[in-house]
Amino acid sequence: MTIDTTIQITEAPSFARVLGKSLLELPQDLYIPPDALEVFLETFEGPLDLLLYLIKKQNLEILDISIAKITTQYMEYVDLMVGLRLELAAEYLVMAATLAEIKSRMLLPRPESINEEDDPRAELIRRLQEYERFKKVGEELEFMPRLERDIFIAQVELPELDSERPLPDVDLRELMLALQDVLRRADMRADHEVRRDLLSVRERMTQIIERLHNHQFLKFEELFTIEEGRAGVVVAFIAILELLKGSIIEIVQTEPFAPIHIRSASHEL
Amino acid sequence: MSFNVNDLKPIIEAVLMASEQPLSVTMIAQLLTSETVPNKEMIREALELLQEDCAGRGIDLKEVASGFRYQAKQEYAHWISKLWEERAPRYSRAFLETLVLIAYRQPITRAEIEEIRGVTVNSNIIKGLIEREWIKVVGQREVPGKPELLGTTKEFLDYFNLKSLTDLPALSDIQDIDQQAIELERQLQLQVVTLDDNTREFVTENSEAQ
Amino acid sequence: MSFNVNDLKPIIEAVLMASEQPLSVTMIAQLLTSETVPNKEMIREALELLQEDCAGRGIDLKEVASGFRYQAKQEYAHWISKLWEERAPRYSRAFLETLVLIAYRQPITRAEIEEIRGVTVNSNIIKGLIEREWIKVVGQREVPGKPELLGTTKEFLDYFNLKSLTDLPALSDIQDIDQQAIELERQLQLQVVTLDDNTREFVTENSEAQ
Repeated sequence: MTIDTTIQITEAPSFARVLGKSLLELPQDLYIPPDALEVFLETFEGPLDLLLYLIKKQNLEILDISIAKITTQYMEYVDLMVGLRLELAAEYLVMAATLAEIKSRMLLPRPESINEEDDPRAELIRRLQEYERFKKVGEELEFMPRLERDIFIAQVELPELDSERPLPDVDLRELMLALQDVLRRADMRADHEVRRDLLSVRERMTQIIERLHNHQFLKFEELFTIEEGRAGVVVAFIAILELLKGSIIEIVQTEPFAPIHIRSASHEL
Repeated sequence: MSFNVNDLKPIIEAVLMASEQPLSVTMIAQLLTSETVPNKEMIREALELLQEDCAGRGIDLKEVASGFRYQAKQEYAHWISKLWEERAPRYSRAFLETLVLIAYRQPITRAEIEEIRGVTVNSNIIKGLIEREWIKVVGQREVPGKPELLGTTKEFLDYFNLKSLTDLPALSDIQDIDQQAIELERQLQLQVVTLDDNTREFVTENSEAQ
Repeated sequence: MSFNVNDLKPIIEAVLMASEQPLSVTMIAQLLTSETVPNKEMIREALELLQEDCAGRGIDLKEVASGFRYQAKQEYAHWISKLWEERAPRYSRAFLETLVLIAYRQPITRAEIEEIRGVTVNSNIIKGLIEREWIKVVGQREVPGKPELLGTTKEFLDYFNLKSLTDLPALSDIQDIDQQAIELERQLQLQVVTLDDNTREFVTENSEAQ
């Protein structure tokens, strides 16, 4: 979400710059090389953005846009896009439809005196202009000084205070909201499965590590409590396997049938 | 005990330096309440003197939206950033464009943002902006569906080192279409950023829009 | 470019003010390395001059065991402690997210937290959590770099009034929107009960998730 792919459009002459590498040859006749297509799409923030780009690239008088040409070019993009990102293509289709509508209205016989309001292009131009104003400021914002990057707060050590500094209060609900957000974000990253974990196993893993701090070796059996029943034993066993897999503990047995011991993998040799 | 401005200066300096957040004149006055009836004029005077003291030093006393804070002079950011292992977060164009729209058109609904950008606003962007505490829900529009109205926060201004929304760069004007036909092409070529005096004009326009 | 002591002063002041840790002369010299061959004598001289500049101000430049740091003067402690009365302190979202991930995924390394959150974890957050005694280093993973494993403490459970970690809400309760999650959790419960023979299968599946 906040990870920038470092794609920006440089202005006049317009071309896409991808990770510092210019794709100058890219949009000469509006044909996009297939391998650059995805990158190209990510370069634009939607159909208005692309339209602005096309107009600039084509060096067109904005009031004399050849709607037919734009529409054709648009449809080409849309064709290419459908295979890649449908939801994105939908927005571009709306724009293409708008352009087609404008064109058809332009073909109809026009009244003698035409004012701006009747010009079907006026609304599109207004929207393009409106969008461009914000787009420009958005680009400027990137270069404005900001905390963490250009501005650093000056803060000094506190003297000894007569009153304890209170610590922030947190309630469990707040903590859960934070978790909900992490989970949602992690969900979008398919390689993470946070939710499958069983807390009891996690808790046991920490407990075993702690016990190993105090004892160099622990007997394997000591890690199980019969009173916990079968579920408890399983939890302990899974915890041991997880710790083993995570290179946190080692299992040692000096000779066949001798007692099995657990020790920290970071033991002093 | 009553203060004169020279007594006040080091106290205010110490308090500002110790605080994690910017402090407003009102907050500084409250801190001093128990000792004396706080005189805001004197506090302002002390702050001005402290600002002057920063000349030639490595730090500035800067007024941002939520108050005054000491910060390292920007010219030394280069050395300071070497202290940090982590790099400052980067924000995507979509993220910044959405933020800009909320800043300039607030209060604004998500649908209105989508209308101007011509593209759906990813809900992660809104969530990310709220999580950063740069925007918040300021109310809802009384139309069917009661869409939420979004606005920017003081934290947003603090983060971008601004005292008020009027310090944001001015939006270029929308001209009437005839003029625009002549000028647009030139503007597009030059990408002129007009940052001059129309800041104030922008504010008027913006507040009318509210 | 080579520095004289007057160029150095504001840089060192800015760097010390922005730093969260005291900085030794060697560390300051390292920060300046790229620009010039650092001259430690000159750095010491600049530090002395900066110390003299603190006369009459609200702060001191102190030398402690690990280096130099600015500190608010003791005589203003009274006003500084009033800061907390004015504004209740709170933790950042990043702080809470880190804590909750440690609670649910312990023992976990910092790198693993970063991988899940998708952003780097500021070392101050880990430090803050350890200072609050809500987490501790429980061991280390025996892989290159020997990353520290973090886990929650008894104090964490006490604070949130929990008897054991299993009293934390199940993830399925949190993600109530996501029906899939609920289903999955239920399946996992079943799996635990019927774990006898297929323990190995479950573990494999579970560890793939890491």
